[in-house]
Amino acid sequence: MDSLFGNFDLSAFASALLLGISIGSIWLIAALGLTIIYGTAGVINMAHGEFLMLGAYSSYMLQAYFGVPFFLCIPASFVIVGLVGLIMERGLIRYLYNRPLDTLLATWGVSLVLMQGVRLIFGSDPKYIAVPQMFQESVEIGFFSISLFRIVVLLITALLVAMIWYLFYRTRFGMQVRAVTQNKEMAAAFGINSGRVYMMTFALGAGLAGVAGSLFGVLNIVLPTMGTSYVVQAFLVVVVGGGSLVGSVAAGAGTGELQSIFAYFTSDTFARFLLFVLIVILLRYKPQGLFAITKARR
Amino acid sequence: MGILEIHNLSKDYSGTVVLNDFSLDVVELTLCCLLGPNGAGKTTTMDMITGRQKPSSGRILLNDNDITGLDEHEIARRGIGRKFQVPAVFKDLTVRQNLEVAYSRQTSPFKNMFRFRDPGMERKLDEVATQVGLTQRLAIEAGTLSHGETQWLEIGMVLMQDPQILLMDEPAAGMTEQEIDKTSRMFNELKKTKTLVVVEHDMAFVREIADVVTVMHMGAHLATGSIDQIEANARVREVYLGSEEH
Amino acid sequence: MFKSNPYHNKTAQWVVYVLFFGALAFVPVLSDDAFMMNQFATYGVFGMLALSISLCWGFGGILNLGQGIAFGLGAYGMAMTMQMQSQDPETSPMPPFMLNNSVEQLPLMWEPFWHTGWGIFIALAVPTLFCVIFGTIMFRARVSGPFFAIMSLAMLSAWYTIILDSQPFTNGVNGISPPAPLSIGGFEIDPYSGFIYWMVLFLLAAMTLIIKLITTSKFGLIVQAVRADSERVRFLGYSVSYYETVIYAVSGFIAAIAGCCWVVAVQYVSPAQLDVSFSISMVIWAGIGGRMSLLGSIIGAFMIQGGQSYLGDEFLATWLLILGGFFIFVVRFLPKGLAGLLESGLGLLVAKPAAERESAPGPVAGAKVQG
Amino acid sequence: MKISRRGFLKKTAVAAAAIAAPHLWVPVTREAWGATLKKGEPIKIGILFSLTGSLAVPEEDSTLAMQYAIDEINAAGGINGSPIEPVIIDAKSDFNVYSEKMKELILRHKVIATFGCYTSASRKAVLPAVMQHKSLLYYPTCYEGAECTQNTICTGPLANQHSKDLIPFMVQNFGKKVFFVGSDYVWPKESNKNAKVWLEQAGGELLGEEYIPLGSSEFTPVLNKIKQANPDFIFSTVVGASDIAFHKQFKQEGFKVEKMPIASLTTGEIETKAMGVEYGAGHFLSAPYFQGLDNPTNAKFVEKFLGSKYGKNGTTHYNMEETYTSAYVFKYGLEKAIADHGIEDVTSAKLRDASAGIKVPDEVSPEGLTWIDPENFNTWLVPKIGQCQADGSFKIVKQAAEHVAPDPYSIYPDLGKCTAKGLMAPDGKLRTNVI
Repeated sequence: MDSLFGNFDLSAFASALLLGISIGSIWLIAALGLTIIYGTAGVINMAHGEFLMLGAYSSYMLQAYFGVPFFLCIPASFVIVGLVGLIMERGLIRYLYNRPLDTLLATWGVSLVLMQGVRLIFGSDPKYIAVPQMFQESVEIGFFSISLFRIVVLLITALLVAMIWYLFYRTRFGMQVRAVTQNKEMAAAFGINSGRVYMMTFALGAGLAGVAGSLFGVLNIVLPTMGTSYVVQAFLVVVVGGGSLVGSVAAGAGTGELQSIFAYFTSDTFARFLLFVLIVILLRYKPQGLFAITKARR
Repeated sequence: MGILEIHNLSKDYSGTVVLNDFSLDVVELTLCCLLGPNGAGKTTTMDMITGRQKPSSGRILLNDNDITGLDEHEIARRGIGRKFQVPAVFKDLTVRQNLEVAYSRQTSPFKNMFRFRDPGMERKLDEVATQVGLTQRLAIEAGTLSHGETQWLEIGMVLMQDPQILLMDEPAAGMTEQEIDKTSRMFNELKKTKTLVVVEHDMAFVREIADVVTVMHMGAHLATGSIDQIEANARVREVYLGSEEH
Repeated sequence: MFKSNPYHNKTAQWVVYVLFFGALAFVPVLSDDAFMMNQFATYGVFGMLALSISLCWGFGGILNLGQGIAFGLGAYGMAMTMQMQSQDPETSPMPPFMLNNSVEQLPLMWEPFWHTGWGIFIALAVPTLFCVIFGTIMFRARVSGPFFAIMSLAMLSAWYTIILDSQPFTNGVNGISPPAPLSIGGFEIDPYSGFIYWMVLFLLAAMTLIIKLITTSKFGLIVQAVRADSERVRFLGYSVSYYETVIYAVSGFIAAIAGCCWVVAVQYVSPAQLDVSFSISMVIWAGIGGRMSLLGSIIGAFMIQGGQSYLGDEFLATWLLILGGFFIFVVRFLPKGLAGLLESGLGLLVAKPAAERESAPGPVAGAKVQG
Repeated sequence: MKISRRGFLKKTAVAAAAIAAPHLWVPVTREAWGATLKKGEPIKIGILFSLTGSLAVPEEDSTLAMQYAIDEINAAGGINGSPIEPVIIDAKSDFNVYSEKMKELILRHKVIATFGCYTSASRKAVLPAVMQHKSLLYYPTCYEGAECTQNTICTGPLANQHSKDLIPFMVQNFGKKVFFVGSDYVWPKESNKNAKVWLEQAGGELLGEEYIPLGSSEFTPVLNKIKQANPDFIFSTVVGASDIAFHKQFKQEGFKVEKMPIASLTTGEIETKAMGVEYGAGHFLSAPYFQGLDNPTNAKFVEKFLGSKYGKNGTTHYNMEETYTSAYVFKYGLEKAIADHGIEDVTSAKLRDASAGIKVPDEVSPEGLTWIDPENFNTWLVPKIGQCQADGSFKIVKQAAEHVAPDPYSIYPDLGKCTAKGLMAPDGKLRTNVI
């Protein structure tokens, strides 16, 4: 902590603030799928990290075996992982909706199976996803420089948030989702098939994880265990945000920014610890998170 | 002075007023009925007395002590027992266990850890079971009781607590005629030793048991008096009894 | 044919518990293979952890994915105690790893560990105290269910991070490996002997029987009520958060004892004991064995860890697949685990009375406290 | 179960003790645990690496290299006519499993020695069992030192050997200013302490020192600090998946390898392959072995290894080579021990004593001649500096003229010297099993 204000440099600090947005966008995109699955169906999906990993592996597979260009791999990963999510929901999760703790455990079992399954298929050596030359570069704006690819991640995150918002608040499907979230029985009385709604949201959430995963494959390394490094952050974003979209956006930006600022003044490890402590304190006063979804009061 | 006094209670949820400057005095060893159409604020009032919700303003006094804003269990320990609108019993436990749990003289977890037999509790349990007429049903799971029996079980649980004041939210709801008769006899017996506040819609039942009736409307106090006075009150007729006859 | 399900017979349960531990006590008489004694002692430690999870999750309804905190802190306390036993105030006052971490003198937090009694006391008190504080914060804020599970997970990560980061005091990721076995009052506990096995088994049996006893007390009844409907219990005058904190802390205390025994047996502790996957394994043991049954959970731990040791090498790459698949199966079809299977199995032996329950459930099903 | 007379007596004794309750504890004689060799019978050794989990990436390769070496030795007639029989165990990247399985190897499989562990944490997890049973661990990778046991032989570079040439080389070629980045654990911190010594001697200047949590993949905060400090080069001890994320983000964030190269102790052929050559090219690595090392032994080794069934991953790597060499250290050591004591009397401890000063000659060791230090049982070797080329291979740009001595306590002279008998303090006090 001796560097606290010791060598304070305004431009570097400003850079840290801007980088915080980038970190936040990564945590947010990692948490998007988790958010809508938790927010809608109340399922805590412990296999989310493995969905991210599957996204990265799908992109790797398409690129390495079929020569698909990187930017087509992203939507393709959405579809592939979305299908995996769909199968998981139909085959397992739908039997467990009224047992929230059990879904948590069952999805942990799924994560073990997915991780080991991928290792058996692709081997445990790291893979890598190639991106076009220009995305290995950075842009410079005054004192601040950032990699182009991070801007791409930021833009994709913003785009996905906008699309989800539109889907949930401006379409018929979104209205059904919200109706089911607020009161399942009531929604059923209006002829909304909550099973179908859950299925679709689950597939959508898994697909979003797939997109995030294929982007992380570029920033990071593609390994069967890669999901675990993102999933804790993703959970914290959801918990802090309270499970709503706007909550996750705020929590993603907030935690990313704090991590960046703490890391600037102290070290990365200590920054992480500080963040955890802050979150526990926050939850003491807002146990339902920043923006809890209002459910029918029992 | 009443044993339970409510002074100028108000509650609003971000702009929506559900309780507006409501006051009530409950006199010891009487049975006070709370009437009012749906949304009048009866259950909200009960929630606030028992600490389930915190009022936006106003005070609640029990034996002249301020209990506003205390936690549920603290208020319960001071002698307020509550039966819920939809009976809340522990369905997986047996009737006997339900009553045992409700016997809360000793609330410390450590002292309860090595408490296996409690003669005081056994005596009380026999007494209450007789009172609510469940002596034959003690060994079965509470989830298998009929609706009326579940109501009685919850009343029995409140009695096991041995509170000064019993708050009863629609105790006769869903009961058959005979069951209602039995319940009203039970209540008339009870009010010799306890103070009761009952929320009820069934006017026949209210007529049987009530000493005092307070009518609420739109979160505010409308009228207080004996059942005859209330039935004669023009404003009450207008907002409440009138609307019943639709 | 039985009149009622013998699984629920209290006397039968006690007999089975006593027989189970009695039979295990004879294992060293049959074989005193040094490796087996040590291995079985660690299984006993895992049994303690499963017991603590069963108490907290199965019995108390609090899913705790951070049990590694109490276990790890207990283990660190014991490792520090044992490490200091091999130090000498005159010639080598500091553990070797501190010397290469630029520590000039023994840190204050290590001082009490000179004394074995104090060391063990701290090893048990600190994790318990942590559980009390964290539990109070969480339960008073009425954090429950999956939210508590996630928060316990986050807290676990926080501890993991800070132990990793405090390298001068904890040796970071490398952990502490006390070079010599624990000795108490001149008596050295050989980690490869029947003694360690008996010691762990005795503690496990004692704790299991005490917990079993507690669950049948008034306390146990109240906790069952909390698990069913915590909201309702508050209006009966019980402080739900107090009860939850006590359950959580007792469970943490058991895990801390397990942590101490672990280090005595394996002479090693590192942040790996606070790894997320290890804490979740504990939940898996209890889940597969049957979280509602103390004995079921313990047997679950024995089965999974035994399988890991003896079948894991056979299946190698597919072991995790099998474990994961089995766990999914249990959660999906046997929510009460293998003990639940036994319960339904024994239930089939019950003679059905001619007249089934005459009173059908009323329309109350599904309804809870209405506000 | 086979019941020997002695075993039966012992069981009876235990049973009697159990009944005569007051003295429950029956001590077991530890001598009985040692492995015994018989002429013509296979020699059992343990191989304890992770084949699954997060550590599988480096450790699976070490297992393969070890299996290859054993096949080679057995094909050439084994050791004194006895083949080596490996007991291969997957430690599942779980330190608890390392600890348990090491005991199983020693007590149940009665191996004479075990080859294994990649991380220091796993080594620390197994050492108590190894030390108490006077077994022997061959640890075939680099580590931080500051450890003096009587039960290990290490064939990788110590912190004092690893960066000795690298730092002066970088200072000379790129400038005085350097920034240290490492994973947040013991080895990087120790390596950096050594590097600081070399840096001071070379007249360099340390601008900053940052550590990243193990497994972390977010490097922008650190890269921001580096940008602010603007060093001439970066000295990296980041390990594992983080290392790959670091190199990728280094380039993505606009850093130029020509202006600010990374001098690493870890980023070898496997890592470069995993990150993509475009991110690895131009950076430097110090290691005793590179696949591209130009000598006939290595050419033969690379060709034969990659052609064998163990060469499926397509690379040879310094870890694999150190593992391979350790098998020969074992072979020569055991041959000497058998010659000294006779095969029936060889124990793990005698094997270690006999390994003092064992040389692995040029014709066998792909990295060139190395030998085991007779005092601290680490390895004398020649660290080389390689630069990653555009095709992912490494070009040797500097090679030390002579072997560098291993010294686990080089930066802690106050603590003493590690000798064969234990840690000898400056005042002459001897301490054993210092871990």
